[in-house]
Amino acid sequence: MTVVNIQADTKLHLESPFLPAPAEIVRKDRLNDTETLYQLRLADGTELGQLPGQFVEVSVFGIGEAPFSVSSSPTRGDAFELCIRRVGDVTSALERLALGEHIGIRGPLGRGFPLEQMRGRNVLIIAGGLGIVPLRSLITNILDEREDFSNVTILYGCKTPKELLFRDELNRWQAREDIDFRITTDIAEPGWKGNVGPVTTLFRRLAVDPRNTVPVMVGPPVMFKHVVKQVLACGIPEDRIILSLERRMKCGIGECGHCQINGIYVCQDGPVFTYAELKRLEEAML
Amino acid sequence: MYEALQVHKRPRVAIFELASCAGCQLQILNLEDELVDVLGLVEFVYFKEAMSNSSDEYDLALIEGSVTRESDAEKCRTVRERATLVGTLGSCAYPVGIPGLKNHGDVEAAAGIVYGEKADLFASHPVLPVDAVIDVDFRVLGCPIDKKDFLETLTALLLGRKPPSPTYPVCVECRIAENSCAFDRGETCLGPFTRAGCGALCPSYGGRCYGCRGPADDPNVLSMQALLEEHGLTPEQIAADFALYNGYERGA
Amino acid sequence: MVDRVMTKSALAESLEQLAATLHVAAPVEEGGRVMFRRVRYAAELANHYLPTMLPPTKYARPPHEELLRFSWAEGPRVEPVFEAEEIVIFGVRPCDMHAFDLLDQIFSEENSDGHYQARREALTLIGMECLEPCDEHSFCRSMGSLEATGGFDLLLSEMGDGYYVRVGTAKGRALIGTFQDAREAVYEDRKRLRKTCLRRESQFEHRLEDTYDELPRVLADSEDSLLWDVLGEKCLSCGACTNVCPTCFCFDVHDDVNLDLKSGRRRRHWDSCQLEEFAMVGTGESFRQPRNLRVKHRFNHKGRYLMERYGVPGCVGCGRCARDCLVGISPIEVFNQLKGQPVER
Amino acid sequence: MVKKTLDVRVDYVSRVEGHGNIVVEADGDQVRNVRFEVTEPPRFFEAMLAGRPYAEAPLITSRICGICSNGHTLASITALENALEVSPSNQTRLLRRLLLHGETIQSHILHAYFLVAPDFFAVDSVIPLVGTHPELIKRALRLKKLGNDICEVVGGRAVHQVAATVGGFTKTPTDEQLVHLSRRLDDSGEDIEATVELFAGLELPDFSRPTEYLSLKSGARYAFFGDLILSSAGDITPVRHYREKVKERVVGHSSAKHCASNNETFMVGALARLNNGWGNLGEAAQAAAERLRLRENQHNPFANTLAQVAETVHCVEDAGNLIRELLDNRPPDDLLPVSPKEGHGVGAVEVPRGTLYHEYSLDREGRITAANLVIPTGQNLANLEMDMRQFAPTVLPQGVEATERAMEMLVRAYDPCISCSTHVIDIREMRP
Ligand SMILES: Cc1cc2nc3c(=O)[nH]c(=O)nc-3n(C[C@H](O)[C@H](O)[C@H](O)COP(=O)(O)OP(=O)(O)OC[C@H]3O[C@@H](n4cnc5c(N)ncnc54)[C@H](O)[C@@H]3O)c2cc1C
Ligand code: SF4
Ligand code: SF4
Ligand code: SF4
Repeated sequence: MTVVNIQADTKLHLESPFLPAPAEIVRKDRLNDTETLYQLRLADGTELGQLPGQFVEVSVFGIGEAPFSVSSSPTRGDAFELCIRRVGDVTSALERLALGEHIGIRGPLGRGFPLEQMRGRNVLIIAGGLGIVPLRSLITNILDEREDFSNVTILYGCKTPKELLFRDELNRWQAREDIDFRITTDIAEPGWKGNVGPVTTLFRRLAVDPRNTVPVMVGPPVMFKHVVKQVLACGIPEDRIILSLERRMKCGIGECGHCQINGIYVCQDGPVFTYAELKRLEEAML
Repeated sequence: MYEALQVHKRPRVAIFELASCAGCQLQILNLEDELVDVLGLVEFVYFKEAMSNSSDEYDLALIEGSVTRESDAEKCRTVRERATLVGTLGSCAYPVGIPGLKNHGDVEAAAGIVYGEKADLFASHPVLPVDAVIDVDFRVLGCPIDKKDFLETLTALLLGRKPPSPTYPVCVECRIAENSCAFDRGETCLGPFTRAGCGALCPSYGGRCYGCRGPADDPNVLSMQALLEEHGLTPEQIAADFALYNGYERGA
Repeated sequence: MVDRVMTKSALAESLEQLAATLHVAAPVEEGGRVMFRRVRYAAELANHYLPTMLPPTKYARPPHEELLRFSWAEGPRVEPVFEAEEIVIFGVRPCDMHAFDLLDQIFSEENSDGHYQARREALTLIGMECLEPCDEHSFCRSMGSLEATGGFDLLLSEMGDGYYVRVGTAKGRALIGTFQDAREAVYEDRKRLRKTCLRRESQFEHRLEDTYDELPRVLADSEDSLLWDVLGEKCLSCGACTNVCPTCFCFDVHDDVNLDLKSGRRRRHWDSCQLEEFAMVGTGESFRQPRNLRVKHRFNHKGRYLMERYGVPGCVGCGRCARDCLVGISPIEVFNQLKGQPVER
Repeated sequence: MVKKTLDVRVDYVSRVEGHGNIVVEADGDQVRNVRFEVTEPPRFFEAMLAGRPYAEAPLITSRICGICSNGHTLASITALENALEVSPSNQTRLLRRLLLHGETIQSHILHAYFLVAPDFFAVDSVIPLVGTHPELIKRALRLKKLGNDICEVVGGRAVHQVAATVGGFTKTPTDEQLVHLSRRLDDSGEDIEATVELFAGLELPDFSRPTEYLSLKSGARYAFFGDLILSSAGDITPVRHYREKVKERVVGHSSAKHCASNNETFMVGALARLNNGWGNLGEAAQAAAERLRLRENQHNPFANTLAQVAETVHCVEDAGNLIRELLDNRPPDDLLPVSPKEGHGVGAVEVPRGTLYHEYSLDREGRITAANLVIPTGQNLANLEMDMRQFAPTVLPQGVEATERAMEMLVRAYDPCISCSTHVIDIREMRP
């Protein structure tokens, strides 16, 4: 076909929303059997400039692309971190890459947590399983700007103690006086002295001020179902309950249709939503 | 699982043939433009159609054909034990293809028709697809396999990625090809039931789909049957139509 | 811009001249189907008009499209691919022009998708007004897309043995400048055009019981309709409906690798919400697995979600999906049944 | 001299299509027993056809063999058209010949270069030649591709084509495709020349055993299609009476059946066609045959490969002629309507390995009630064993390994297509 070079021919300035920027793997920490924490730096030296709750599309060329939440806080310098569970093609290929090798990054994408609206208020963070990954960004940011927030409560639940991520940080958070940090696991293991039971069990012993608390939760759909019920029971209005959804997505910019639930696009309108925005959407599976 | 070949620089490939027409192996030899490159990527160590020498040490095994006798099944099990990854080539191996037509009738009678009194010389049992006998890691579909599919599968495995395989039915590709639909011509077609990947080749050449790639991931079988009946097929004819390539019944 | 008038034979001649040097695409009939194809002679053009199998939007949004080329032989190198061929599409019907408008909004305004923009920019649309309905499946009037309101570079209206030509853009003006015997339209011509349009109005019935702006509400009220179950049992999930739809735009993305295992390309391919894999989530299940939900999603997307998002209907009433559905699922019937006609199993 | 017992056994002869074993049992140079065992899994094609609609027969029988799949399709179509009394258009006939030429070219090149040539370079396969003789390999691949591309243009794909059907073609190639193909055929001259050169230089084992040669006959044309069977003995049999000429029997060591003519073995294939049709070859092919010294070697089965090379030259030449004839007169759409009816028909086609017969009986709805398929390799097996019996003593003194090699080479020269041959039977009524 007669391919015209559009760039040269017209005044149109063409951009590809699919063009990733190269980023170097500067650190790789194995956290678990399946999770690895990657520290990355954009090759052009710029900062990613993410908001907590935003995600990036990661390319391993020849394998494909997949979305991952940024796990580090914008308050922490020019490198950024992704915590990735090995489940398939892209995530396995990532593991095979060595330090110094490059991957492609698109983003930050999507709508992050409403940090500004949270300032000056009580924050109640509820993480289930891998949900801690995006929330780690938010938590670190809040702790780095601790004076901007009132009471900070963090609840973190996992299936087993083995699955708890970021252990060093957990210990540090636990040691802090200015936050209330609690952990639970569904199943106990020998040596586990902490709470046993789902995240909701941590909730019972909590005094929540419905007028001034912003609950933020990320976790599996089952967790949402139960936690939302409890938060609502505390009297917190629907439009102040914040949650983040996960859907498979191919573009991350509201074109490909895969992450669409009813009329909204998780990638573009989310992944962070208020409960009020989602509650009537059957496909949100809440 | 698909990362398994990553430890080898030039994985060793063995190609085995059971009951088949050898057309899928031939398709590999038909890669005239790519064969030399392919030989740089892998080392064929067992490929009877093309080579005299052979070896029992291989990483990737490709099995062509259906299982028609116990010795075939035994061969599959040996291959499964020796190889790191096992894949199948073509419709005979999956869903069961033309050899499986035999299952539609009566095996003993079939032997009798072809070989007369000496039928018992050629003991054989109902025709099985390879995955009814051993676990299969991937499959290259088609009757014969498509050359492009084969290359995509090979490169995917060499990169440690799951080989691509459409989950949707042939109609998807047929509409994109802007073909006249067999149903519109008053004929019938197994396109809505059958896994895509062929680019709707047969309908594109004015024919219909016979189902050579087996069912798509999620066919609406009841609606499909109703559609065929509406277009004049009896339940027996529908069963016979499906049996052409899909003559092995899988457990639900 | 000044309207023109041309005779049919003059237009045919001008088209052939154009086609001698440029890719001119027009509806061509082959074995009972009409398709947009490259043409060289006016005689190739389809006589009667049925909406084409695939819409002309296929030229702006091809079924398979390269996005990136990359190699990682010596560090990663990646470049975007903007490919476009200059194509003059002749005979774009108003419904499809509305579809172009919607896609423009999504791929150009909402997102700056250079891959789409490059192709779109290279298209010249010569529209053709519809004077009579194409068949029982179309319902463009109900969807507000019978009237060509924009998107065209030139727009032809058949009048006797000639055409009334409206010029929509500078591109169109430049093009008509190259056409022979296109005289300027005068008052008489405009009067004749108005008459033709008036006559047309009565030819097209409203096939929906609602107008399109009521559809979002009707659909919102029909979340639990039995109809979805009935359709779910019928639907083959064959994806025909979405592939032929001019306003469908979902896609999947895959990497293809060259035989050097060090370079390749990333491409997007048409995808469909009617296919099971489309709405898979992490755990391997789909949040829209049951067929009835998939069908419901499609009609909601067409009649409601896009409307809510962009303020224009997501369906232009071309009827392609109904024409190509093997089990006869038709938006006219679906929308009307939701409105209150009885649902039968 | 001490008599020692020598058993030569080659399990699974390689570089042939399908599974076969060679068995030679000898006392000293006295050959006791010679067998070519076919161990290919039986596939019961005739039985599988029972009750199927006639239109499926070309598709099903194509799956007998991937290498001559299109030959099976065409034999099947021809038999069905005879049964249904359909007479296809001229364009259809030309396209069918073209399709078959494509397959013949690809099959002959595959056999000569990939399967036989390694023997002459003393390597195990064609793969080492990629490094040592890259030009030779590239040339072989180019020619093979040419053959496959002819099939693809005419039939939609190289293996198991999809366009030819009873009554004609569901889709015919465009003029552009044909013109392009014709240019490629014209451009293949150098490769053809080099191929003849290469094979003319090969030393054949010194062996000769006159036998009966059978092939199809069709006027003065070098016949790939035809209604008559010509024997080198001089007699001619109509194809519909093929059973009188080609008699099949089941033998214990083979899942393929053996054939005999007048109780004697006979040979089919390239050498047989050439011996019967020398004068009908195209000009270039005649010259090639001279250079390949085919006259001197006409009774040497090893010369079958050379005959294939000569036929390749013929097919390339003739394909060009066919395309010119096709382009001269393109009727738009000449697929004939076919209505099912009761009938019986035989069709024969010269596929790369010899004459292939398909025979069907149809009921009123056009369903197959009986089928008989006679495959070239099956026809050759008995003759092959006769050759082996006579050839073995001449190589036995060189030891087991040399004998193995020599016997394998002999088997390979026949270009047996074993999976093809594993399902042949006397016709009998079958339940639908
Ligand atoms: C907004 C967003 C943020 C995310 N953040 C993170 C993160 O911080 N860390 C992280 O590890 N993962 C995250 N995910 C999930 C991650 O995108 C998937 O695990 C990833 O796409 C899998 O890619 P793959 O090529 O390795 O798997 P594939 O080869 O595509 O799939 C292999 C297996 O993984 C499953 N799978 C596919 N997609 C997902 C998915 N979205 N979630 C879970 N399993 C999946 C498949 O069902 C399949 O069984 C996020 C997803 C989204 C949408
Ligand atoms: S011809 Fe077959 S594959 Fe094509 S659209 Fe029709 S039913 Fe589907
Ligand atoms: S065309 Fe019809 S059968 Fe096919 S997916 Fe669409 S609605 Fe379902
Ligand atoms: S939904 Fe159907 S009628 Fe509406 S635009 Fe798409 S194809 Fe046309």
